[in-house]
Amino acid sequence: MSITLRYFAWVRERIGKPDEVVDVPPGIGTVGELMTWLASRGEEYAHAFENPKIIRAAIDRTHVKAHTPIGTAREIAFFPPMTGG
Amino acid sequence: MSITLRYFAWVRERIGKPDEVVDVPPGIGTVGELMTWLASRGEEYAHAFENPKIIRAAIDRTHVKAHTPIGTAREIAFFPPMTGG
Amino acid sequence: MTAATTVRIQREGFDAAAEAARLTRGRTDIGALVTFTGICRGAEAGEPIEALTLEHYPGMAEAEIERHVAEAVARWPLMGVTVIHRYGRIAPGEDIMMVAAASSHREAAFSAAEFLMDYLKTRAPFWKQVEKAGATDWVEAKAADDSAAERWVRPAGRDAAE
Amino acid sequence: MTAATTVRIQREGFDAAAEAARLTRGRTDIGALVTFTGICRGAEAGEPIEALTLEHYPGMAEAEIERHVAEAVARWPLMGVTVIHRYGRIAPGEDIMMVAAASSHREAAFSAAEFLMDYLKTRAPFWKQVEKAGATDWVEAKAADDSAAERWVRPAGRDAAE
Repeated sequence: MSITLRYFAWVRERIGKPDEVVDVPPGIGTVGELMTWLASRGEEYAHAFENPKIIRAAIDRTHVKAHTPIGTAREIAFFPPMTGG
Repeated sequence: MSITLRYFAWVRERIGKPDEVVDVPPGIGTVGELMTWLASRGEEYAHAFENPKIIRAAIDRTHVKAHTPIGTAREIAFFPPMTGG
Repeated sequence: MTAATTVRIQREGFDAAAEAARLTRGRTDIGALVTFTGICRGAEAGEPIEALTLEHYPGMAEAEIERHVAEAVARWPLMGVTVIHRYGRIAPGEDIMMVAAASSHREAAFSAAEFLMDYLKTRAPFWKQVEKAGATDWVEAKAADDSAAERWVRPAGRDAAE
Repeated sequence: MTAATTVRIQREGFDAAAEAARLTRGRTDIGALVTFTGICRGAEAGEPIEALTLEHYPGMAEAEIERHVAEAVARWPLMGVTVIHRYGRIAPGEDIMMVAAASSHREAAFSAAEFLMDYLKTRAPFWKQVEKAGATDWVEAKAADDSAAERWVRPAGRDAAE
């Protein structure tokens, strides 16, 4: 399954790119599982996801939790807690 | 004791004047007693003070309660609940 | 912290935007500006109105508002507060009054603006009269305004007159 | 009630006063207008800053804000809501964002403005980076903002994603 990933703020800085298309291996069911898999892809990913509890995620531009199933997501974004306003 | 009384809004309209100087008879100790005495001064006063519980008062431009002593007040004002803002 | 405070009671209209802008101009310590503008509506309880007339108690109105502005400044870290309240005849669509509160953070600015509004509604000596088709009516005070004001009262009997 | 709503995410500055005035112009059903303006401060935690840079998630930022504006309109009797949020580099003293809420009464206008601010702080996908003496730091989210936002959550699990 091919999904566009987008990274923002220091998640983007640590990974070193704003987005990428990845082929998610079978067996990855939830957003949390996707983070664990991403963290295993190299030092920069391990750094970005070293504390997955604080990373927020959105599927197709809607906030989701770590236990949310990926389902038929086209775009999944990871970012730190928001600081707008 | 000579005190300036000031009336506002419908209290002023009912009494028919915005202010007056009155000689308060001895024995009138509190703002509430002053209202009772004023109510006895004629029909227009009786009408203005017919429901003294809802009339607000200020002594020398500070809000007071019916049980507040008149003390050395120079100016006492009576008015309906405020509706500014 | 010294707060720039302005209190004006006036018959003439005012420019709420310009007054608010004056609080922040040339400063870089303000992070949050909250403004409230009260506007004369064209209908009251479903009936069209021609105008509002505001009566006030000169001298006491200024003193009461200044006292509450000072209390807001004592309670929250404010950098500026402006209160302007008109009296006299005001037509629908015209501004009646405004409150602006500036602070480094939003909580203080919102709280101070709401505190001042709740107190102005219940304690500032102004009375609104509505003109409807030639007749006039005094606006009745709302119990909801009293309870809104009560939420700001602090336990220690700081207002002996209450 | 139909509310006039405006949501804009933009790099360029805006005129908060003109935007607020646009909500009430030509109308006589609005009695209360509350505005909040967030301004870039010249210091963060006591240290002078050179600028803020705001990153955002294009598309999602608009959608999230529009969703919360729609929720505000559903919860309070509002006649108009405007939210403008900038991204990019912002210098001290410049406006970052604004919220304006117009209603016939003040409670709705204040509540809607505070609700939108609390949600924008915690849910709108914007991230602030501070520039200090050449170095840059991402601003950390505040737990106080999360608890401020939680007060608006209604019991029935209306936000399944939470």
